[in-house]
Amino acid sequence: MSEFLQFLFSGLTVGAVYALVALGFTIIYNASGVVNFAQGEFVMLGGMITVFAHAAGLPIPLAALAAIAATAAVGVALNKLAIEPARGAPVVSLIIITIGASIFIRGAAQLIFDKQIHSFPAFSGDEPIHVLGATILTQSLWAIGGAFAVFVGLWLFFTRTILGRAVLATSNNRLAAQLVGINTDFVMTLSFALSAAIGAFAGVLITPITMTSYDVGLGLALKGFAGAMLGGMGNPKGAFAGGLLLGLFEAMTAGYLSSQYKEAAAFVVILAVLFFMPQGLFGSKSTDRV
Amino acid sequence: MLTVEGLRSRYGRIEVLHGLDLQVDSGEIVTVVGANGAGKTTLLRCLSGVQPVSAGKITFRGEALTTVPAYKRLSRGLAQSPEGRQIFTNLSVEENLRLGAFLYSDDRVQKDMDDAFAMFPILREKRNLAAGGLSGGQQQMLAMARALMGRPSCLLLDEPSMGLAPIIVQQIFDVVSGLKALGVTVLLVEQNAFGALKIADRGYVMETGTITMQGAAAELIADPRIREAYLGI
Amino acid sequence: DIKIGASISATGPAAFLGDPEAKTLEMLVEELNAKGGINGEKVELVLYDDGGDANKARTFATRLIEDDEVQAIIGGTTTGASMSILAVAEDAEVPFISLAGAIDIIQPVKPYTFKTPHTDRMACQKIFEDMKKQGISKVGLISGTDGFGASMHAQCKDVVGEYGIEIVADETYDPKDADMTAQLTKIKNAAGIQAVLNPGFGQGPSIVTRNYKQLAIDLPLYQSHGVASDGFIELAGKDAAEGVRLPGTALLVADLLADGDAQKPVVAAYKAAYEAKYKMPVSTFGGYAHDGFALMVEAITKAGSSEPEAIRDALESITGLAGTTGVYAMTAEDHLGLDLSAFRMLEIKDGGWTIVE
Amino acid sequence: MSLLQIERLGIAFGGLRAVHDVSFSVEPGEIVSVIGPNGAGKTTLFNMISGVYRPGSGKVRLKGEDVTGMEPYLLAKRGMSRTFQNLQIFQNMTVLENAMAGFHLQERGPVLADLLNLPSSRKRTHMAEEGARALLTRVGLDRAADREAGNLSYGSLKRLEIARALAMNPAVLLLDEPAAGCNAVETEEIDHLIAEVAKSGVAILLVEHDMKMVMRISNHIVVLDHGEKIAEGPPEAVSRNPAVIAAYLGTEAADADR
Amino acid sequence: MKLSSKHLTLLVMATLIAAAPFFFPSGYYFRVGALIFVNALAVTGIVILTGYAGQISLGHAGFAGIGGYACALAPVHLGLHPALAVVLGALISALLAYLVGRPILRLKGYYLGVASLGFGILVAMVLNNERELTKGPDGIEVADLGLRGLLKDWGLNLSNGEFWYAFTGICLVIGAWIALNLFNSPTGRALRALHGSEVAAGTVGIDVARVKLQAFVISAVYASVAGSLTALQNKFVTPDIAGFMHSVEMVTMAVLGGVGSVPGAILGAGILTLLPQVLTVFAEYEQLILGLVMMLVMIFLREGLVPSILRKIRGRGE
Ligand SMILES: Nc1ncnc2c1ncn2[C@@H]1O[C@H](COP(=O)(O)OP(=O)(O)OP(=O)(O)O)[C@@H](O)[C@H]1O
Ligand SMILES: Nc1ncnc2c1ncn2[C@@H]1O[C@H](COP(=O)(O)OP(=O)(O)OP(=O)(O)O)[C@@H](O)[C@H]1O
Ligand SMILES: [Mg+2]
Ligand SMILES: [Mg+2]
Repeated sequence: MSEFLQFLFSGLTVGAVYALVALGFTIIYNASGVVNFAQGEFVMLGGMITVFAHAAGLPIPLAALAAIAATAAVGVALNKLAIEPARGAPVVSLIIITIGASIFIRGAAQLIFDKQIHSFPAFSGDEPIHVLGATILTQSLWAIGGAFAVFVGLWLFFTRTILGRAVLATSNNRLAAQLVGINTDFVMTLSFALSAAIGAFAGVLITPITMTSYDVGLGLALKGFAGAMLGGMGNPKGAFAGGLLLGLFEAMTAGYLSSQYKEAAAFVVILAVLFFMPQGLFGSKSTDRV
Repeated sequence: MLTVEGLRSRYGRIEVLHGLDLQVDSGEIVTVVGANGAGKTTLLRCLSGVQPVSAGKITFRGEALTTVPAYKRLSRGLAQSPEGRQIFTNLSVEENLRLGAFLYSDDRVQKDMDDAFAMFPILREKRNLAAGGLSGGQQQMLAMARALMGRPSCLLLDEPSMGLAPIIVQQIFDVVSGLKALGVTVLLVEQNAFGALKIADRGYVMETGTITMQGAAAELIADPRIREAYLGI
Repeated sequence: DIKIGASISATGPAAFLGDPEAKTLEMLVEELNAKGGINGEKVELVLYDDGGDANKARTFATRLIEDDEVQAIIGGTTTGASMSILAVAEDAEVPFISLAGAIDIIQPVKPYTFKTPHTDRMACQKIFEDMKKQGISKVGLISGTDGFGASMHAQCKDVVGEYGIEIVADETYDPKDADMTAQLTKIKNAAGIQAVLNPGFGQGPSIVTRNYKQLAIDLPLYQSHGVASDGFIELAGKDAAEGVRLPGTALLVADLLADGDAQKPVVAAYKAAYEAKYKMPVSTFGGYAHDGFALMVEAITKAGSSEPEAIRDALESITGLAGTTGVYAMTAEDHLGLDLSAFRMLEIKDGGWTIVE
Repeated sequence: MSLLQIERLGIAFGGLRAVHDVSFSVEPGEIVSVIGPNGAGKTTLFNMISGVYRPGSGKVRLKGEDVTGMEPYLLAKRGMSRTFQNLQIFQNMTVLENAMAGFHLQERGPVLADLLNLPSSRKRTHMAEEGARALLTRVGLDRAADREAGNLSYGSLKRLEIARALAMNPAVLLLDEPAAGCNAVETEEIDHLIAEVAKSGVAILLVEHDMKMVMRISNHIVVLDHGEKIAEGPPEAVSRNPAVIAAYLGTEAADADR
Repeated sequence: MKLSSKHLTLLVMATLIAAAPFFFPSGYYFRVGALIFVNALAVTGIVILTGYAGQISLGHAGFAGIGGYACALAPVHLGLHPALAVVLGALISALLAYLVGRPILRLKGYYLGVASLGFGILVAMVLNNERELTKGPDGIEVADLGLRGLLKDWGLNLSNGEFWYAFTGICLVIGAWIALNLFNSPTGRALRALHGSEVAAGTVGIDVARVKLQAFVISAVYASVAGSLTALQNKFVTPDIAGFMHSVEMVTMAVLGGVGSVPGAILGAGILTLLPQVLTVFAEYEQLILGLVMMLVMIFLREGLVPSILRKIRGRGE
């Protein structure tokens, strides 16, 4: 029992990390249909900037805020300098731009910061919480809570606000969105800023758990992407659930089967889910008719 | 109200509008007829700003419109029901309508929506369905209703009767006539030239990117050239 | 001029290793030229970053030999990259000193290939020796699936029998994993387990160490030389790292070395220079590059020529050269020239290193 | 035995019975029109017949064989062809290639021959190209042959779809609003084309809101409303049917003025 | 016109490949050339799958891995000649592509992307973890192809670099010829048609599932052969060959050059292979510049190099 509980906690910890990254994909995807492969770099920036701002003397909360703001600015710059000038380009071209951006940001981070691994102290200390013989770190609770908060925020944004619907409208039919008076450029800018901020926020929350360095982005993006797809791309519910589930699969496989093939097992589960639900768990089927 | 002078537009290297002149006065219904590929849709796209203009001038209510970005034109009073309907297929019918009134958040939005539902009761029935699941004609109704939600002072309609049942076609033309009474100006592109000319004040005939004929609607209906080429009589 | 080529993983998954290596080489060349070079000839370093990719490393090796026409090559941060480079170097008969761990690089002996780091196997031996001394006979392994971890894992499994030790749990983690409590819980519950060994480098071992404490596992924890740097203590946290043992090089404990220790002046000088120049602590891996360069310089000096064959012969005859890793004694049969004594068993105490003997 | 026989076909989306219990049949050379208000279920009916949707109930028989729920490409092999209300053009290909794709069943061959450009493969391509050019001429698109299909105007695309459907040399042809977006004169051209095709023995099922066209060329009309068949018969009878007038035509017989 | 444009492309390609060595200052350039050709070969497969058929794969490196390791393992364990190992690798890749493709090709867009990604990761993982067989992450040695020796016996003495340059160059021309054949063939049209609209493709009689699968298998064979050539050329192979980054690299090369274009594949492969070589002089700035170049190309030549440039040239011509 305590063993199972420990696997569960492990899975939730890892899952929260994936979920946070996955949630970051949602807004840009919903606004443009593009999976932003630079999303992982936002997470990296969130962590790294906090580390360096902290080292420069800012207290952690302030450093984190600065990191989130700076990363949001990077997101806006990415949109203004790279995505917007390529407006009208095929989606694959936009994806390559985001891959290029991710390489660029990584290259810049390695120059501006360094190539070392960094971390900063957990928000509420390193004393684990004991539950029925299993333990979980308080920072994991922060990450899970953070992921949940972001999920709720996004869900409200997309279902309850007109701006959220304008974001959806922009990706669904950009031309029509302009015709109804939506400033699609602004929507894109906003989306990049929000996605980047969510990414940086994730970075702040998970760095005490996973540590960070200039090159953590890609690995995180990959897992976040897989989690988002498992849940159904573009749906905050899917990103949250998909990320957590992916973490749980991995931990359970590592615990009960083989730690060597835990990622393989996770992907097999994703394949199986997609086999029966080609749009992921919560993805909606496209309703276009012929 | 709406003046177009020497309008030219191109897709890539191919120019499809070769210097159009056209004018719509306030409160008028003006129709444009022409064969497939004449450039009617392109003209409307230029007017709503989603198609680049390579030369010429568009003036709307005395202000230059040519360089105003598309999304700002609705707030100036210009709404379009575009060709191919261009609804938000992934959003519900109601959300489509709500987005039609994206610029507004007052009480009138609800009232306008009720009006739209009254005009096309089927849309009320389907209000929670993703718009992509509507039948072709229902989508056409939605496109029209959504344009009306934007409270236009000038409405650009690209083949609004396409794919609609005869009984609804009649209704659409009635609605357009009714708009006139509300002071809304209408520029109507229609393949159902007969129906369009019947409710229009004036009409233009377009052939391969230029205006070849224009005049009062009644005259055009009577013109044998038009009757032969567009009305099939 | 003498041209020395280098292909190093300054970026990519092994950047943690390669970055200090590249920095070290650049620093040493600068120092050497300031002192007048080798036999009056300046040394030019042609340095490429292969990102840890074997395919790229081969291309750079070709480039170094065919295009840059270097006289010798240092590099190959990862074993894969080293294996690629050595194929080219052997073909062209250019001396090559590898900075990677695996024993396959120099066994069987290839005429032009040498290496500086201890082998993984030696690290395993050192650790098991220590375990045996502590009376430990049942251990759990938790290894990273990267090249370093996997290779050491294999070597450890290979030699463990010689020490009468049994592996009772064998788990792995991906180098990018965020939490290893699942694996550690399994290990913890393995019957009769007495100690845990964690081959790996990068952040993985730090997370393992933290999780180890989180789960309050009350058994000795051994890490590998892959984490032998001050950064490890900082990342894992002083509390969690307390009591961790690992085989390390003299470099890490420069201050603690006995005064008569042959390595002491070398490591002290390197440490001082590096930390002054780059404002960051030295790492074991930078030390490998230091030693590779020192060997090369010594060989060229001794050979009195930059003919590849002469350098090779000189390399084979080096004895008693004190490096950061150990005191090298190359022979025609041994292209590494280190033995177990080069490793020192270290333990973390009060957030610092101590030597256990 | 009719060429195409629809037996008590039905489907529901969620709670909505989009099509319910509809039966009729089409003979070779006959033009049967399906009319009805928007949302009556006409396109859905087409989608079921052509295999795009799997029917919830009922049967489709083609040449006497039960083909219910068969995949579209299998139906195509058995001689069924269609156009779409929401255009389905191969945007990334030229107009000519779109038409050539219609010859797929005749031009396809072993992949290996295609990869190695064997003479047999070249011959098949050549055959398709000849055929496609002839068809484009027939629908008046010959001059647009080498243009990118995505660049055509709406009306032209409609015709391109008809050409592509005809390329298959079908036994049964389903046309979903072929004249939408065409003016009266263009509609008449399409009229003639359809009549001609029917004359060559093809069974044609037509959905169209242009009553003038429907009345002119149909042999038989089926009227749907709310997914159910409310009337059926020859054009004159149907156009006088009060239920049809109420649900669909409207009292104001707009067409009469024309 | 169509026919001649194909032959023109091939002719230009062959001429460039044959003439370039006259300008090579050192043997290293043969190596770079050979790398470009091998990459271009793999990317040509992506052109067929993604450019023609519109299906995304983020796991094609998995097939390269199979091709590469077939050359490492088959000669040792099955006693096959390395040349036959290439064929065996291609057959295994084709078979796996067939088995994997059937279920996953039902998926669309990113969902297909993630499924294929999963496949690639599985392959990489097996190569990494099955140490007994593959020797794990550090890689494994590969037997010599032996063709160079054979040529020597026949009196044609080529250096290692020259041999691989010529050999991979010839392979590339053949691969390009096949892909160009396909483009304008009935199967190619079927592929491009389903890219445009799967429903419409179905109604004209195209067996969408089957044709997609054909494209997947063909492109897998391309990747597999490219992987084999890489391994044979390096005489060494590591699991990186099957890694995610390699898959992404292939797709990036294809898109950069113009995803539907065979010459684009070669140009894209050329640029992304050369660029890191050129950028090494900027050391620390390498990544920065690489990322920047990728973005700039896509911003200014949004359909990829070849299609965008062709459009510009034609535009001026008229
Ligand atoms: N996206 C495009 N790219 C290139 N050419 C285009 C594009 N859209 C339309 N055209 C061309 O521009 C011309 C005018 O097209 P437009 O759609 O404006 O015609 P239309 O009068 O609306 O015709 P229809 O009655 O068929 O809708 C046509 O020759 C058409 O082929
Ligand atoms: N996928 C779907 N999901 C939900 N409802 C659907 C779906 N497809 C069709 N419907 C509903 O089924 C009914 C019939 O639609 P269909 O498209 O067949 O009508 P139609 O007769 O072709 O109309 P039109 O003349 O406007 O084209 C409509 O009310 C439509 O909303
Ligand atoms: Mg039009
Ligand atoms: Mg319909």
